[in-house]
Amino acid sequence: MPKWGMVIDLDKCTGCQACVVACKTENNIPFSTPEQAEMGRTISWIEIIPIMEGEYPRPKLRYLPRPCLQCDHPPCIKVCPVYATYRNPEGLVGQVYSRCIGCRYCTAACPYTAKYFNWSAPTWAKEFEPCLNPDVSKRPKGVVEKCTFCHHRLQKAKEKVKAEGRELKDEDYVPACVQTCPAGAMYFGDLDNPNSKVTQQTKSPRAFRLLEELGTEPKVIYLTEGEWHGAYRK
Amino acid sequence: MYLKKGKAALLMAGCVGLLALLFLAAPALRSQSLREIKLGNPLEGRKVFEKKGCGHCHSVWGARGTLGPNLAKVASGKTLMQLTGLFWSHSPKMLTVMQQRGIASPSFTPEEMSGLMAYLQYLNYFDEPGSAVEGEKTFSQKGCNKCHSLGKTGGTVGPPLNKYASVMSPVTIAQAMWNHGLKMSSLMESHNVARPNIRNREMANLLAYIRSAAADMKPDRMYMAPGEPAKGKALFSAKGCIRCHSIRGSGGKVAPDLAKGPADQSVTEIASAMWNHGPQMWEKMRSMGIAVAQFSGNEMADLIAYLYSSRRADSPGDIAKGKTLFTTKGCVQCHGAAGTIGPDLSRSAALVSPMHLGAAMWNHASTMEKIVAEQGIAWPKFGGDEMRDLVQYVLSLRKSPAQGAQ
Amino acid sequence: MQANKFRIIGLVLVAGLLAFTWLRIGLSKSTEIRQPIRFNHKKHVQGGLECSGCHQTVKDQATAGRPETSLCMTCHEASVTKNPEENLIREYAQRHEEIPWQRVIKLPDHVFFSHRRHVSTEKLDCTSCHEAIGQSSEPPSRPIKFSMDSCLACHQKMKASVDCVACHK
Amino acid sequence: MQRRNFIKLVGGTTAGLALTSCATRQTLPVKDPLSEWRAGAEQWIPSTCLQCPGGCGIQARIVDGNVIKLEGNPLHPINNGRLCQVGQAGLQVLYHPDRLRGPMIQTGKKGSGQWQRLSWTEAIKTVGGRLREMRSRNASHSMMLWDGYGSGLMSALFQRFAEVYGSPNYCSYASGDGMAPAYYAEQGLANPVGYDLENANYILSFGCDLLGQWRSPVWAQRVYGYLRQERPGPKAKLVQVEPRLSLTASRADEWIPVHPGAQGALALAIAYVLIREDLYAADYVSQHTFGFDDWTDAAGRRHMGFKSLILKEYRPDDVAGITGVPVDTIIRIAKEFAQHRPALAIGGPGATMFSNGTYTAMAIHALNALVGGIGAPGGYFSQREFPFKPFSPANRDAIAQKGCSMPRLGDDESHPLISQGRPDLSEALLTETPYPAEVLFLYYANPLFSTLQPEKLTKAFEKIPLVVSFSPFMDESAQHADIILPDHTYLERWQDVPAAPTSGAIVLGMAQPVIKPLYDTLHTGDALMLIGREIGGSVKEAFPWQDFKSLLVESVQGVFEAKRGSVFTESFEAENVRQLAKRGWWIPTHSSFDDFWNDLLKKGGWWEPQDSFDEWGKTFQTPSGKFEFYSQLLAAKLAGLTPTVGAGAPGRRIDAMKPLPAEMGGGADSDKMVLPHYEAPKSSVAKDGSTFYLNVFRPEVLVGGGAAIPPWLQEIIGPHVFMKWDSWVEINPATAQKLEINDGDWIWVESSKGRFRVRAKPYPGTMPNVINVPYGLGHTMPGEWANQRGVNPLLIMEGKSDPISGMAAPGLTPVRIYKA
Repeated sequence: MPKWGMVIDLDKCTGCQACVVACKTENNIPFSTPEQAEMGRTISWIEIIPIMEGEYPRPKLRYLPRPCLQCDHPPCIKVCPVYATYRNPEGLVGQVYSRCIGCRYCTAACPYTAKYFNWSAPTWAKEFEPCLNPDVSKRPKGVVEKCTFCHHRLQKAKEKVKAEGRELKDEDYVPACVQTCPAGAMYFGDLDNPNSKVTQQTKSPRAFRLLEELGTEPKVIYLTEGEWHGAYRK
Repeated sequence: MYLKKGKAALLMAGCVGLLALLFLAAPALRSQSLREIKLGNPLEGRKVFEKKGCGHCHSVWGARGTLGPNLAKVASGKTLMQLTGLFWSHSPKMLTVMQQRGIASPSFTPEEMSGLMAYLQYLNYFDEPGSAVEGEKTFSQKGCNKCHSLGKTGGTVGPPLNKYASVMSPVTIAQAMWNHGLKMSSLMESHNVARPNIRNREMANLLAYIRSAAADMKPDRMYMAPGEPAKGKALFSAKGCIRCHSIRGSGGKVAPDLAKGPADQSVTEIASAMWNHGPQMWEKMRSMGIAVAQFSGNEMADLIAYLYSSRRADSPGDIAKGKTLFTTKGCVQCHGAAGTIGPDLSRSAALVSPMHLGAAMWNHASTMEKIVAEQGIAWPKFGGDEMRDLVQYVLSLRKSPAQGAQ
Repeated sequence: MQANKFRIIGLVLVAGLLAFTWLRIGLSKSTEIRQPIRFNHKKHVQGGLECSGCHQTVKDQATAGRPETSLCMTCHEASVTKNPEENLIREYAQRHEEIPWQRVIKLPDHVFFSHRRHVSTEKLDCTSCHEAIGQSSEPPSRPIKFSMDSCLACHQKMKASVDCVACHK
Repeated sequence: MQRRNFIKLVGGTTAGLALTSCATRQTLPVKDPLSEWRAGAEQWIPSTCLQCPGGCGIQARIVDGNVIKLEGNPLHPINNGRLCQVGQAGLQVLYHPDRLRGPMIQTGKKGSGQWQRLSWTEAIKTVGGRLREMRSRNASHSMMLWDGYGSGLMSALFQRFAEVYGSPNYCSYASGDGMAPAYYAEQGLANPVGYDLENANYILSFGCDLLGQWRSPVWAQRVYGYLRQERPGPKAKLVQVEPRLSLTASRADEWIPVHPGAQGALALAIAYVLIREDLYAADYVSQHTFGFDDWTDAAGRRHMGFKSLILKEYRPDDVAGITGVPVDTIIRIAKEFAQHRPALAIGGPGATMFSNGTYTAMAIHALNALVGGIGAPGGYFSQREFPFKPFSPANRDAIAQKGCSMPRLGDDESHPLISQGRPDLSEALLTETPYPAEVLFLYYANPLFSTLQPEKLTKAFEKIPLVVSFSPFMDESAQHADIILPDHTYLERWQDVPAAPTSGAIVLGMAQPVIKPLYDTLHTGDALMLIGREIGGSVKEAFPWQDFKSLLVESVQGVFEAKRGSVFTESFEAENVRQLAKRGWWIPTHSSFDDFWNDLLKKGGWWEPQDSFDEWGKTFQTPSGKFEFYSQLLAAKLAGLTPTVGAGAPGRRIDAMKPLPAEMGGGADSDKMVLPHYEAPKSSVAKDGSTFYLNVFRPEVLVGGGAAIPPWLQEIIGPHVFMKWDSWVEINPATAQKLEINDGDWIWVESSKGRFRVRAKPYPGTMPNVINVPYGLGHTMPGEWANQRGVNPLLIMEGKSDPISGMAAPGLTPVRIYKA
């Protein structure tokens, strides 16, 4: 069974946010209004987190793209009272909207703030409705949602390779953010396959995981830029 | 073809395929000798190279794969049989690497193999790009600038060369020089300019310099299409070359056999050689009352393509040597009269051309490799012309088609 | 240990209410469906048509697909039967309109179902899920519902995935 | 403990229950089933992105006739399957609720918003009738075409229209980086050049927002990723010189803050170090440059060379004060630049949007000549042209010929390089110099938003009897038009998309409709042809094509017949094409044009990779055939001569130039005037208490900046300061502390021209004497998302222009700030 993981090379990332928009179009993520944004209710499954260090004239601004890290020991699933969020056999942390009761324990439990609560019903202008992705549901008000590693793409990829009578390869299944990344800073693949690009990358001396000390064992691995070893703050 | 597929299935498929091929090729077998090689189409071969994933490992001119050797270098100056031998000799190594990388080993039809080999052979047809700096030196050393203007300076006797700025291939220049050669020679004489000989990379360098120094750039770029040997062969007769020159013995005996030139000459070098021998040729032609042929469009490229490929054609193999090889390389152990493991090679349908043979051998290499390993036989390698001789020997064993078909 | 028990009680409570809500909506909102043409599945099947003859994407896409007017016209260009309904097809074709087939099976938005997977790779027969539609001479007047139970029962029987996200999008 | 957990659990659960019941209702709406119907028929259609000049290839995922997603085209040589944030948001342009549904006519006065729909036939009749009438009284020259797209066949079509109709007033306002005057003055080139970033070891960027707002952000970012972690050998260094820590600066290896408008001085100080310490490429300079050393002209006059000027005036000690860059930094950067060749110096609006823009650009570009980078690997490529089949020659009648011979609107004779600049025409249109405009066409141009003088231009619009906009959206300029003939969006139309110059390759993307037009819109090319036909006579004859698509097909035939390049292919195949081309060969790939055309649409376009560098004749189209430190072209223009080589854009009339004003360096006979040098940028009048310069930048997410800003982009507009949906002002944190301004405080930014209120964001990437405000927000057009969101900083900036190129220079506006 493959174990899906992502590697993000911070040395290549330019902070352009193409991944953010790609994710929104792929996953029917409603855009917020200015008022909601002001209240911090913008939903962004993958978010660019800026990290400002130093003072003028030598400031260093870094960007950290943060999807759901799909932890192997996800703190969010431990607190869910209704089993709406769980870790599936391929290591993906699933979120079942029809089960979710919106208690937001998981949003609080996630140390990476990767989970988002729908404070209001998603609204699109009527004109925008045709471009919603039929492979992804529209989440109702009152449920928690998060990055799925574009899990629906995996379903379709599995189906495709089965129809073609072959094994699933890394390039068959790529989340929208990885596919679009202009700088090629994101890699995706099977962490259990020793030959996959991601596995190779995790062996890099630059590799690190966010808040490793919490023991969450995230499956999103970052590569530092230069000698930087990321302290995470928001 | 996947390596892990059953040996039995492979053999079955192979036998059926061989029988079918033999049946189809039967009438051809009688008349065809190995000398007459049907030339593959290098353009199709290029597609084969891409389609079969050769580029995953191999580089051509330093581009793409880094695992295997640069094929342009490997193929330099080799005949088709030599290339086939190389391909065969390296197949176990290739197969191992492919297996490690999880790459499926491709199989080839004879046409594909023939195209592929033609493509590899063709790689050295194209020169390396010239150097403008070297070209500039040549331009003044050879006295080109005494007659021709380039950029804003130079002589006025010959036509200005700025108009050649859009030309990308040195053969175009060579063609123009050939066409005007006679006139140029007499002008040179009257202006006391020594007729320069152009050697090695000089033509390519000259063009690079012309492109670099010329000011007029419209149209932007004009390329030449690689010549087609078949067309070149027709031109060889049509333009009257054949009246003096021969190719592998067939043709006029007045001038040298053009197939015997150095095998590593590129197209521009062949063109330069034509220029260099100009006066000698014209003299002869005048005495024989032959007009100097003019080339237009892609004709010179076609002609040279023909010369190029004929130089790389194989001469007939030595049956005696082949027989020795059959024993020393261990073929006899499996394929010989006493051998029961491998098929009787004399019945092989692949003995139509080196390419049929090459394709068949490659396609069966993975199966054979296992057997060879089990038998503890070293993988037979064929260097130089060994492959050619071996094939000639095997060919001599060939039974009549009627027997083969049974 | 005890925490787990409470969790289960909570879960039961939720499940109960959920079921109630579902039922309520299901009962109150089921509406009648009228197809633009009274399509006779039985006739077509008897005539030798395969399901995929009209539902053309059933083998290679998620949705089975509905026949376009032009597809219907390949047979119904001229009259095949005496049924006056048949004329409707030609009327649509004349107006260059697509026949507004109404959907009778509507999966909830949070369900991902792929015909390709079930029909092409798993080789399920259409009747495994669509039982008798091929035998009906009238289009169904009410939406056809599928319950998760029936999906699960089959998935368990066939040892197919019962992972939530395999079907819930 | 457990008890508390229980309560929490129950509490959570009950709250959840209430939500669940309404949530369920939400997910199972009972609607007209047809609207929800998805036949599931899924397909991918390749096309080309037109959100910015980059020209990336896209493929659109279509499900049941709707466009669901855009992805990059993996075969496209520019973006290789990648796509940026703006490209991804293209769906929100196509499906934008504010799109215009069809042609409209303003019934009240301009800007009154009293619009009435009309049919295309009526609209074409109205516009065409008016144009015909103008021709009848020899007033054809007073038609103006304002082309904000400025490339490819659409621009060629506009030019043809102007030519056969009889107007000299075709203006291309395609976005540029402000370097064009330098490429012209020093290299004699009318077209932009490409950068060989992939092979550079050192990239010194003067305000060129490579990763954000450069010609092709996706290509630049791909190369950035390549230079960082993929290229074998040492990492390249990227140094960003500009007042603000932009996205590019933050991702660069080093940011050098420099006073606004002083980049030119810094470049010259770097040149000083190169020359003084003998670090420049002496061979290259002696072979391929002109005017480096002092020289004597044919008339025996001595001229100052670049070297003397630099050594005399640009000692780093002196320049440090002007630029605010410490002396040791200047020396270090100069040495690094010289010692890590191939090194590239690139410029952008951050350096050139000042009144000294031309000289700054020339100074920056001179560095490339000093390190021998022009026409060499790791340096600059000259751009080739697309082998389109030219239009059949048009028959121009007497009216057309007379009209075209008229002077151009707003050709202010005091700007010698005006054809390389993009002058602000507000003044000329308002003062009707040299004659009034009667008809104005706007194509992807929204000058009422982008001008520095909106009041003037609005008034000028009112004076023009007929303003026609082709905008698909009701932008500021369309609001002040009389007739709007809305174009399709790029996902609905045919278009050739020549990608902006990047790596020296020429790349022709094909845009084709991926969906039927949603509304009653019309391809502007088609509209223009219909108008031409409506005018009749020789104008009608000049448009023999049935529609734009047939024109496109005909023109592309030239590409097929040129026997060059290749339809997009896999990278191996492309490398093969390149390697063969290097050696002078090209392999035919398509048996017929139809075969070629179909493949072109299937693969997304055609390209010809760069294969050679040292084509000096093409690289330097100057009178000397070399790189000219001493620009003879500029000198000729200054001296009132018409240059003989490399004239500007077609149709440009170059008149004798008056000597420049003394403030720009004296009379026309001064050598310094034509050498790269530093002039202090002109500043606006300072209001009392002004202590800051207002620096305007474009947020990365508004690349290209179409008229409609997708909400997806609005909510990610300023990630580094956590800003969404609104403008902000960046202040140096120490300064903010001094002024007691906190994060998020509302403050006023005030210049002599006006003020606006905006949220304060202390940002360490700000110089103490500069404040930064984003440009691109603050629209006043109807619609839910853009209207009145944020501010338009241009409104308080005073219009200055570069006296050499005539380019609008918003650069140096003194402002004061105070709490609201």
